[in-house]
Amino acid sequence: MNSTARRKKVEILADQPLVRRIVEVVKRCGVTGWTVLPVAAGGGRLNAWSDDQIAGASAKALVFTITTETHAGELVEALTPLLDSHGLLVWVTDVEVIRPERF
Amino acid sequence: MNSTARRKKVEILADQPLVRRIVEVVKRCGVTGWTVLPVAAGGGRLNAWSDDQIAGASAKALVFTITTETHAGELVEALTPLLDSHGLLVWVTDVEVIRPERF
Amino acid sequence: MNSTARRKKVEILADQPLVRRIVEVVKRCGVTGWTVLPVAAGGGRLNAWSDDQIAGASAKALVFTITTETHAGELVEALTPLLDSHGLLVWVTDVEVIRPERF
Amino acid sequence: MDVLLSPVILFFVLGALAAAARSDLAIPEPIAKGMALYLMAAIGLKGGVQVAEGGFSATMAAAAAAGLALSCLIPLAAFALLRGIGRLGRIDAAAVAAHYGSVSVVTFVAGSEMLKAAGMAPAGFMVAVLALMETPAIIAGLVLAKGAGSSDAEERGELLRETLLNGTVVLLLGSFAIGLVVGKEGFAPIAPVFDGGFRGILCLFLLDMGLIAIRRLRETRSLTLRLAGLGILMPVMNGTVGTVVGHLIGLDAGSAAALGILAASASYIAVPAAMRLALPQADAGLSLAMSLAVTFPFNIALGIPAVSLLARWLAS
Amino acid sequence: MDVLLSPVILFFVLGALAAAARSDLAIPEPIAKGMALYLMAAIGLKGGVQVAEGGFSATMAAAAAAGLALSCLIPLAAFALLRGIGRLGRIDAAAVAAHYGSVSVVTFVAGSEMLKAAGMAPAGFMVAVLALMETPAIIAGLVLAKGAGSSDAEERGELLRETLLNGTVVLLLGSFAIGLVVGKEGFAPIAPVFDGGFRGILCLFLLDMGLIAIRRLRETRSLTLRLAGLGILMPVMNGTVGTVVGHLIGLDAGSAAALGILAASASYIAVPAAMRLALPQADAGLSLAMSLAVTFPFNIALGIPAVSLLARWLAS
Amino acid sequence: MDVLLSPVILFFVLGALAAAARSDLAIPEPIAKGMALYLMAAIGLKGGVQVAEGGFSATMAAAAAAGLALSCLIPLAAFALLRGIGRLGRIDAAAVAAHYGSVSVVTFVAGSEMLKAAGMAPAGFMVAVLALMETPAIIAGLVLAKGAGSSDAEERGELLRETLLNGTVVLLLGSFAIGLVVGKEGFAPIAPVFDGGFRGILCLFLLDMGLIAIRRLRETRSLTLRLAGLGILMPVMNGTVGTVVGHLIGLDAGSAAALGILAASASYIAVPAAMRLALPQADAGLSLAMSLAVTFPFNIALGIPAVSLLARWLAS
Ligand SMILES: Nc1ncnc2c1ncn2[C@@H]1O[C@H](COP(=O)(O)O)[C@@H](O)[C@H]1O
Ligand SMILES: Nc1ncnc2c1ncn2[C@@H]1O[C@H](COP(=O)(O)O)[C@@H](O)[C@H]1O
Ligand SMILES: Nc1ncnc2c1ncn2[C@@H]1O[C@H](COP(=O)(O)O)[C@@H](O)[C@H]1O
Ligand code: NA
Ligand code: NA
Ligand code: NA
Repeated sequence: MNSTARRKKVEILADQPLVRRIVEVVKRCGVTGWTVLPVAAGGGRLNAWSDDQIAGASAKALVFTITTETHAGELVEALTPLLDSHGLLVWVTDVEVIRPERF
Repeated sequence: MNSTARRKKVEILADQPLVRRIVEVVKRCGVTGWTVLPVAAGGGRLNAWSDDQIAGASAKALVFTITTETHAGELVEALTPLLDSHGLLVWVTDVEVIRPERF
Repeated sequence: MNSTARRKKVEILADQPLVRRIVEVVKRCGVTGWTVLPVAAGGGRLNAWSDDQIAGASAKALVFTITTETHAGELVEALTPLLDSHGLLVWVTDVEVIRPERF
Repeated sequence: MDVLLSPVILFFVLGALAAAARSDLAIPEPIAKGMALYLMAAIGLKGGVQVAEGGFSATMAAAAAAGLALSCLIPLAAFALLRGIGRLGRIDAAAVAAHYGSVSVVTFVAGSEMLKAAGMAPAGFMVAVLALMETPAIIAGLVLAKGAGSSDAEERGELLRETLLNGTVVLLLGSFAIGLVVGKEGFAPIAPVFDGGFRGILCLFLLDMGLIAIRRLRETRSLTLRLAGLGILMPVMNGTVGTVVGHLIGLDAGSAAALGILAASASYIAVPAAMRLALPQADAGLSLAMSLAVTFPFNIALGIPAVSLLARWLAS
Repeated sequence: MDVLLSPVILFFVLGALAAAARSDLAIPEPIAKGMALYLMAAIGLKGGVQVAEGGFSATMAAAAAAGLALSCLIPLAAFALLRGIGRLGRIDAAAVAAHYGSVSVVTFVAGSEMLKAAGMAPAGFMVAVLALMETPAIIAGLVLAKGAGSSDAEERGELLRETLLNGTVVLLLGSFAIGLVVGKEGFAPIAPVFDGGFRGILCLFLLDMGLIAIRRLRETRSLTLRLAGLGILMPVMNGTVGTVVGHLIGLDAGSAAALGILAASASYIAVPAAMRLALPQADAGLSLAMSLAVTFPFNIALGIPAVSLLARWLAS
Repeated sequence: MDVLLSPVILFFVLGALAAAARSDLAIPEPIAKGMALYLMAAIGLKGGVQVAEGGFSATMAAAAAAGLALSCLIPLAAFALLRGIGRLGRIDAAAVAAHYGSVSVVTFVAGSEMLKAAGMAPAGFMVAVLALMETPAIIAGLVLAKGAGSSDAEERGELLRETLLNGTVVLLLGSFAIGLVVGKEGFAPIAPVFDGGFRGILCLFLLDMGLIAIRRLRETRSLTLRLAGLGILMPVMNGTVGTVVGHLIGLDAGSAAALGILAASASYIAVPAAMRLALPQADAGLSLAMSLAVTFPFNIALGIPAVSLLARWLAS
């Protein structure tokens, strides 16, 4: 039998050059880990873009971390200053984790 | 304090060459944005595949958009004609977004 | 009108070389399909890593499958032996699928 | 015979063996795609430079017309065989037929290398014929499928545009035009990359093709023995027809063989992508398995040498 | 004129036409990035080897000083124009100004090739000037934006570090230093890659630049006619100033033209990344559209030839 | 000494410095992997061509046997040191020991280049010895860990298959065989890529290695001073033993040095992947940090020159 528990998955869509900074914020919030997914293309209010830029300056990445509700709240709080200034997108999903002690 | 709100995340798994068409459908449904993630490999009813094709003709991508329940419903409706003919997979998740006005 | 239904999305984060083995476990659990997303970077208890390794030995991938609650339970059960020994992360989300007969 | 022991072919065999033994050897996908683009630019350029040297001729126009005709007509014959012998449904038969009417750039490139090694290099303009043959078959395939799928007029227009402006076609014709404009002199400074590097890159590319062909063969469940047989019968027939037509319109032996190779080859780049959009109900895995895992290796190992012999025999 | 028919330029045109016709031709992103790194390593090495041959001189110091000054001062003039004529807000004007003060490596490379073909190859040390000009403009841009954004002292220090250790700068200066150390003799064994392959790779890279430039132009909504005009006016002005300054400090015609090209060019690699961090509120799409889709093609087609003529006329 | 100022080494230093200064310079991962595959194909081919020229000999068999023995026995000694001095647990010690028994292709390549520059090029068959030494150490390591992990008989068979058919081994031996078959003449047309391009690509590859080695060093938390010391002691010991054995079995100075370099080098491609599957509980970061961030730079900077001196002294 596996023990399971509710956790929060916080996902952050951000510009590639910002990822390092976001990961620092994530780490400060006491989470046990984080993962970055590559993003191929997208479009929003201003421009459509795709990752064909030579420098990756307009490329994005998706950072996510699965953590307890408390830590998730702290993380969202800590990300607030970057939210408008750097145009992040942040959303939270309920997930059921196996081995809750790992998150 | 951040205001949060419930939104729907609609995810669409489709063949690479179809992505452009799907994005057009997505845009027509009044969403504020969309993102495409690359897909490395997969398997279903017919064949397993992996993204080692020279032409990418059998490659897939994952398009997602986070939007209101109403727009999500419209999007699902609009995708219906493509669902069987083009073998799309579509699923919807509840998410909690920060800065609801952005979605 | 589309018929929709509740399903479970099981996500497994694992080392790249393990993916083949995990996919075998997934297939044995009667799911209709599975998808692998590339992972760019991450960090956990021991080391931060990013996918700049020449061999990809420290690279990870994210396998997910959308399936019924029963199959999801069986899959989680079947993954248990690999959970600690191979350091997998596994979590489950509720999703609403269109065309339930495909999952 | 000697040509089968060239590094290019041996690397293909190495890839095939590695895949058959389930080795984890793999070429990163962007590298494979980069090499494909490089090969197209290189043959386009070299063809253009050759035509710039040799000038235009009536034979060129005849070759172009023959290529276009073959690309339109081969799908009809293929369709009949695939429905009759192969027992495929209309849509799947039309999709596969389109693959066989169109051409494979890499088969052409490998064939040209072998012909060159045998002292019967095809004319430079055959590159343009190659580019011309890529797309008509797609339209023929769609006509055969009789507008199946949800395609209305607007969608069909869009598809036609996408097909004609397919990356392969644009790069091939574009490089050909650049070769024409710059000529031998303008080509010299870029020759180390586009000429010197050509065969080495081709080796690595064929290594990847060997890996992909066998892996695809293993993953495909819908490839019956009958269909595999057609994957060999069709290139034999098409190759013969192409070579004979080439001979009849007055091409030299090398160019006639090249036309035969084009006719015998089946697309696995441009057509699959187009079919995914236009005939999404067709089994994409089947078309790729036939063209990539059956016909391509057959052509590399036997088809090209056979067609060369035929062309030489006709010319003698 | 003849230089506009070189393969390098023609591949750029091919890419631009393909993108304009909405072809799906695309170069995989890792390949494009790999080619960019290769080009930087190659020009760094070749510049260093040349300086190792020729030795240091007072002119070199003067060129370096002139480059630094231009990179600091161009943003001021650009800022005024962008606010006055371009009607941009302070932050956007500062961001765009930083792009124009900094330099484009590929424009420099294409320019060098054209100058070489015209018999007026720039001196090897111009590569070091190029590297020096990359970053001061970023700082000038931030000063113009007056510390807008949430940047405190610590963050500014971090940004400065990141800017100075930007990958482009490190690779350029590092390869330059390696070229200096190994000299002509040490360079010989690696010359097939870094010299022989140079122009061919440049062709493929410019093919990609053509594709990207036009695609970006189409995707951008905030590029007004006034701003597009400035995207041409600024390189004309900066190119003239750079060339004249180069002439006045005693550079040979080729090197003066190269300084003009550097001044006229606008960054689309280093600066966009830095601005994303330091001025995230700025419209990144606008800066890229101006530098990549307006100024870059203008420089390639008209700016470089014009600056060469000016330099030759000044020297005569 | 002069060899340390070759471009190949200087690019490694540049990468290391850039990573130490936290520059964002990075080579896209598919490019790095593509270069690794290229290097393996190239050394395989060149080795095979050389053996095709020179023919087989008893020395070759002796070298192969010596290589196999070293790959099996080095892990035993390493295991004892890692447990005793390094204070590692059994599983971690076994995993690290497997890395040191196996070999590093890039160290071999860099070493061959340096030996060649010093006029003592190793024999072509050493490439085959390299390929043979890759996998026995993995099995030795697993035996040392005494079947730890959940591996039953079936799983062990699977692992053995995967290890023996590892991409590196297949490509090395396959290219070697191709080189043997085609010989010098068949190699000529592909020589521009596989010979002409070799050192230049090696430069770019070592630039990436420098970046990766230092970044890994920084990210690893479990590398103690004792273990770092062993990361230097082990190559010294293994290199000495390998060179002396090479001398005793009658290898020429260059080949004996090459055997020493192989013994001294530690795997960071094939073995980490195998250990991830077979000993997943082992700390993968630690093995990579030791082999990549300690032993690899040590070998490049000091180990290879030292082993060369030793081989020359033994031969004199
Ligand atoms: N809480 C988490 N949320 C998201 N990803 C995680 C989390 N914990 C670990 N990871 C990922 O799992 C990998 C291995 O974690 P670990 O086994 O803790 O070293 C990390 O590199 C991350 O990519
Ligand atoms: N509603 C959305 N759903 C998914 N992705 C979005 C959404 N809105 C914006 N994005 C992503 O965020 C990026 C920036 O959006 P914007 O700031 O609106 O230009 C876009 O390029 C998309 O990749
Ligand atoms: N239940 C599933 N969960 C996740 N991915 C799936 C599932 N079913 C199919 N897929 C993905 O969809 C693709 C096409 O599936 P199919 O149409 O069944 O061949 C597969 O290659 C997988 O990538
Ligand atoms: Na054909
Ligand atoms: Na400038
Ligand atoms: Na060793």
